[in-house]
Amino acid sequence: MRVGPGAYLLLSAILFAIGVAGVLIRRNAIVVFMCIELMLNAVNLSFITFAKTNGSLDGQVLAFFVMVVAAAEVVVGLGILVAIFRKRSSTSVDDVNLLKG
Amino acid sequence: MHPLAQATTQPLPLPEVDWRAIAPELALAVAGVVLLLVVAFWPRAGRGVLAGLTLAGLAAAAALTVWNWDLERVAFEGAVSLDGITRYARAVLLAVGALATLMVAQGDSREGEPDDSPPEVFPLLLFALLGMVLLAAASDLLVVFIALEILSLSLYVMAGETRRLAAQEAAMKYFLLGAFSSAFLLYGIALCYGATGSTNLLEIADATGDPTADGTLLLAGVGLLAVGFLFKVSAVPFHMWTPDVYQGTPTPVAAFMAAATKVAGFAVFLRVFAGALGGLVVSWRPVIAGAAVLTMLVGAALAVVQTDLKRMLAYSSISHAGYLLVGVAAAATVPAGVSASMFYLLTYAFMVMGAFMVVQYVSRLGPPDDDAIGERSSLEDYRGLARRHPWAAGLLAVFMLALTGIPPLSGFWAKYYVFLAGIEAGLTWLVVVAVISSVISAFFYLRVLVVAYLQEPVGDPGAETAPGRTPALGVALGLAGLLTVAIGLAPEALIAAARSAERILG
Amino acid sequence: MLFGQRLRALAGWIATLAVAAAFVVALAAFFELLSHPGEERTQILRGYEWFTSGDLRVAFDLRWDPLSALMALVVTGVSSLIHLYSIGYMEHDERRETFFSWLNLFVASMLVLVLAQNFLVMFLGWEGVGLCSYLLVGFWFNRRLLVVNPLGRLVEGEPDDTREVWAPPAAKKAFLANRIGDVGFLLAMFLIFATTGSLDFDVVFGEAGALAAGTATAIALLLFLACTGKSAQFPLYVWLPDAMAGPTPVSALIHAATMVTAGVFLVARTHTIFEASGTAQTVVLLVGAGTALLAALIAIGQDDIKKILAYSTVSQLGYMFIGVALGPIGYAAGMLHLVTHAFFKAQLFLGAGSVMHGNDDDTDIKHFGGLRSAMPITFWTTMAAWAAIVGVPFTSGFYSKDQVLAAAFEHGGIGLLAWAIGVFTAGLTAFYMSRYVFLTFFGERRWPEGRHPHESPPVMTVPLIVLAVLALVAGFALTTFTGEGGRFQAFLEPVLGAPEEHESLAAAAGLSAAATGLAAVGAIVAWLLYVRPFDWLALRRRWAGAWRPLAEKLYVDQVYEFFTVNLGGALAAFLARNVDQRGIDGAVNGVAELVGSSARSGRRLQSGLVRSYALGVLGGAVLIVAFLVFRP
Amino acid sequence: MNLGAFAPILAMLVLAAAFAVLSIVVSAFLAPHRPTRAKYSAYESGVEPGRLPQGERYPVKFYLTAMLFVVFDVEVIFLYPWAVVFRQLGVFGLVQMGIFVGLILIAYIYDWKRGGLEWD
Repeated sequence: MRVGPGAYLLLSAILFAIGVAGVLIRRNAIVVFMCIELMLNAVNLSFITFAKTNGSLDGQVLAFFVMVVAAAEVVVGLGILVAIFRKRSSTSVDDVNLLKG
Repeated sequence: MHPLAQATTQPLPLPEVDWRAIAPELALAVAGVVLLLVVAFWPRAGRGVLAGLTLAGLAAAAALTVWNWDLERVAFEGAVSLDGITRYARAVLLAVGALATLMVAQGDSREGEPDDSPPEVFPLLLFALLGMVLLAAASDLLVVFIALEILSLSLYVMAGETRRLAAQEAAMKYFLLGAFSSAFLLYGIALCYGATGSTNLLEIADATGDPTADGTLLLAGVGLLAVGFLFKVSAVPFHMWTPDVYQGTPTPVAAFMAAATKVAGFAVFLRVFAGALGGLVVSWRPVIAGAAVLTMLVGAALAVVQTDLKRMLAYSSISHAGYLLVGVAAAATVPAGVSASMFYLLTYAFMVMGAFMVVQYVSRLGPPDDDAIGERSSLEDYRGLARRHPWAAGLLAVFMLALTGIPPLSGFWAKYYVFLAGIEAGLTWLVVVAVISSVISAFFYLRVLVVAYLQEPVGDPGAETAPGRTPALGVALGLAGLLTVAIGLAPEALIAAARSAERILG
Repeated sequence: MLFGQRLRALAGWIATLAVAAAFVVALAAFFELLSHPGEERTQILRGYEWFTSGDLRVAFDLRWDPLSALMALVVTGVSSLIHLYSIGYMEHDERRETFFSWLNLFVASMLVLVLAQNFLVMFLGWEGVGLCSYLLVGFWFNRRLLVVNPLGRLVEGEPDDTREVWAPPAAKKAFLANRIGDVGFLLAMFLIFATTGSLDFDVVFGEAGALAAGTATAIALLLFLACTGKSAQFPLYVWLPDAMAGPTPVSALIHAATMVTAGVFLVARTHTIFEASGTAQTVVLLVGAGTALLAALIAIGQDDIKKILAYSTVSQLGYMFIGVALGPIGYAAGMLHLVTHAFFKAQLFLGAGSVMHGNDDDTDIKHFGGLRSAMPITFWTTMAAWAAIVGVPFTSGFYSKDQVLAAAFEHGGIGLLAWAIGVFTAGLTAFYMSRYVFLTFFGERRWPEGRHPHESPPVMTVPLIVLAVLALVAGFALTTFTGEGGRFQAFLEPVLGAPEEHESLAAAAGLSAAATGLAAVGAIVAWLLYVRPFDWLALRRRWAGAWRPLAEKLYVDQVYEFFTVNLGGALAAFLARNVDQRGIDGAVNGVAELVGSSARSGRRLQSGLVRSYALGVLGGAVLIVAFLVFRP
Repeated sequence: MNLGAFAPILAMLVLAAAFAVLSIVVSAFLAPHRPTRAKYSAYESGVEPGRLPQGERYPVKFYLTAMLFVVFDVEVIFLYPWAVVFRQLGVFGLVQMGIFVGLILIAYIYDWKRGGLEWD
């Protein structure tokens, strides 16, 4: 059986959806954050697939940049989360709701 | 053969590096790096020194922008384009950056108190500005994404720069939701790339007319791009982070976000939607128009019930995003939509920054801030402001009236041109909604003035602390007030400049 | 510091001198205007050029023609007197310098409005006037309002409802009603620019004749919507009586003499647009006539002296709209009534203020009686104004009302209906105004023990005397002895056009007799009821069924409330909380409540939880993509 | 290749997401809401979510170290493709990579000076 690009795209979409679901369902901020990373990397899979089908390198280049950006987000995100954790000793996103209305 | 393998056998065509085209961006980057090193090697450097260096970097970037003023070309093989939008956005952003630098330099320290915000805020401000000007110039979705991330990452850190609980909460919300939405944007880029075979806006523009391109994929991609941009400009239903973040974050940063992010966000919005995707206007216009309606009405209605000025300004900025979306919806078919939106951004940036400056000033008067709610900006604190601080109250009046859109001030012209463009594009119904929304919004802007001018101060006025010396903030307030009044009295030159932005290069 | 205190004390005089100086300048310019022949009496001062772009040129152009000259004179003249009066009236108010600066700002806005040469400048003045009235009505923001006061006394106290602290309901109501009108003005402006490509009066009026009938009707009706807001006509008049919560000079200045005339002026100024649409003219006529009758009926039922005068203002404004709706035949009549009304109504309000001043700020008509001897100057001047508004022959009101009615009669058709209503209303007017003066100044004393009514200081009585003299002689001076248009009409003709065929008003004498006769009947009935020793309160109790509707303002506020509650459907359920707050807030507050309550429910979505925000983002994304992908 | 086949899949995903969103929203509004402490604590494989043992501080310099990791991570990502075509790029490539590494170096120096390398 030949695996066509459609399958990769489907996988990418499913991974993205799992990421979205994780963001909505999980309460631990770090897990939420990991789910966002999952979304970004799901998109990377689409980029690579499209690069293959389009026969151009742009998609691969984009994937590189996405990885860099994702890494930078890790740094910033962890910084913020650790700072909050040190004040509250909880990383549940539901505990963070002083500002509302 | 695999494309990568192919490349190894042939000499690569070297890309042309057009240094001049991105000179202002380079200046910002260099200034940012220099400041980073200053902070690293001289941690005790005073805020005045850092602010001076930042302003010097901004001045250099501004000089280079002027030098490049007449340059119109596409550089870096279509990744960056220099046109009216680019230079107009550059000018506005650098001015906003300068005002924000002054606000940050003032800080939140009172007499005899240490300053809470770290010195890194200055290089971060420069990096955020770098992302913004790059975003306004980007004509490749790759550059759009990178620029967006540069500005977002800098802002996430800036939002949480102080140790206050509220600031950290704001930073976390902004960060998680921002990252979430940029994943959607990225997926949109991927789908557009898959459908058209390119990330370059010029090539995407060509492909939208191509019947063989995958329409469904492209439309889905366009929708997700819209999600990413609508989030950045805080349109409904992607607005929910805005009030929480503006309220929790330090006031100078909130002002910077409210003004500069909107300018950059709408610049790229116009370039991508009105420029590259102009061929699909029939498809996306209802989306933008619908978002505009929701944004205007929800923003105005929720602002009415706020009791905190910063939060109210956040909702007001949401409803202003709605008016701007009217301009975007019009822009694809009516060039005046582009110039009207750019002019709106210019006026809006100064009005809203001015309003936040007054907030910053007043927050220094009361007792120290509550850790949980951020800087003090409750409407209660403004009671009888006119009696105690007539200048601050007078400026507050100028900014509130301008935001309302009362004729002699700049805000009126901004609304006027956008509405005119909307009517010209056949979106009369949308303009009617906009007028209704601005009627509602007059209510809460004027309410602030009623509180400041008509009510007696609560508590013992003697207990009020002195604001301390506020030279930087004073200069910034004066500039913002002057600009708001001056643009209102003589909008013509700036409108003419905006007109030159009507031709979008890819 | 000492100088600052001095300056505070002098604030009133400085403000008064400024307005008086404006009056003198206007007077000089007026005589200069008279030196030109009729056709050359329109001067346009090309002011500071705001901006031009494309085909739109907006400049701060001012227009000095007979119409604006007339308005400028009335505004500055009456305002000078009211400023002078306020020096005495506001003497003990600690924020009087604020008061005078707003009063001055108000006069300035009004002048911008009447002197404008294009719609944008006019709108600037229009908004400024609205803003000032909002500020001035709410001036005593920390006092409870007249309506909640059992003794008819203004009671100072801490308002308990913190939500209402920043805007007393009356100011809010005035603001909202005016904003609804302003939407009309804005939309009309957009429509005018869209069809004629300009906002300049000369250009727009030049093309008004060529407008499609539908467009002209739309523009005219939108403009009239603005008028109903500012000039307190049905259905937006509800704010005016409540606006009496402001200081009395404000009531006199804004709500009687000047601001409310802005709507009448607007119709006169844009008369070419109204002439292009017969439908619009008919609407104006019917609304004017209807409001005149309705407000007069309500005025009969009021016991608060300022409310009686407020409803009388609404009613008299109806007469003015009848006049300007009739076409060239009635313009001059409507404007004349505007002028005379400014005089006698300003006097009536200031007189009422003087009565309050001398009676511990009481406003309940039941607590006066026999004030004639205690306050002689107030009494005699008020009687002069009474004569004018009732239409005693050869007073100013007699001439102006007579001309409006004669024009309506001559107009024929629907005008006859307006004439009949007008004549009947004249009778009602005589009744309620007589009731007011009789119960206040005649009869036996009904004021409580320990009160010592006293005459007001000269700084207050001098304006009363001047206004009373004007109320008596203005009609005579401005027209001719026989009551025909005369030089007043001739003066306005270059702007408003001449009536086609100036038929001799042979029937005029008969018509006057009808109105005057009915007015006499009204006055006599009032005399019988209220001056003779007669227990009119018992009569009122006996006829409670007839009295209640009048006292309850014909249930208009309640009707508004009813409609907002029912038409609002599910959304209006939120209003239920407010229903018990009495009818006063009715419709206009309903709109605010609608916004507020939907916003409060929207606020619950703003839960502060990251995950629900993320859900919002996802929901929006799904909606947008689904729309784009599945769109047919 | 024709990506049209992908469209129905996309459509299905959109519909599924719409259904999910709708059911969450509807249940949020319709469901009875009687929270207890037990209900509110998140289930994370039996471990109490996000709470570390009391008294033990989270490593303070953790994220500065993580930043260092990224510094080198990012560098390597771009060094690989660059190395593949190093010869074709010539001097131009060398200069460009020099600028890139230089910037990374500055970030490294900054981290160092601000105490990123001191663990305690």
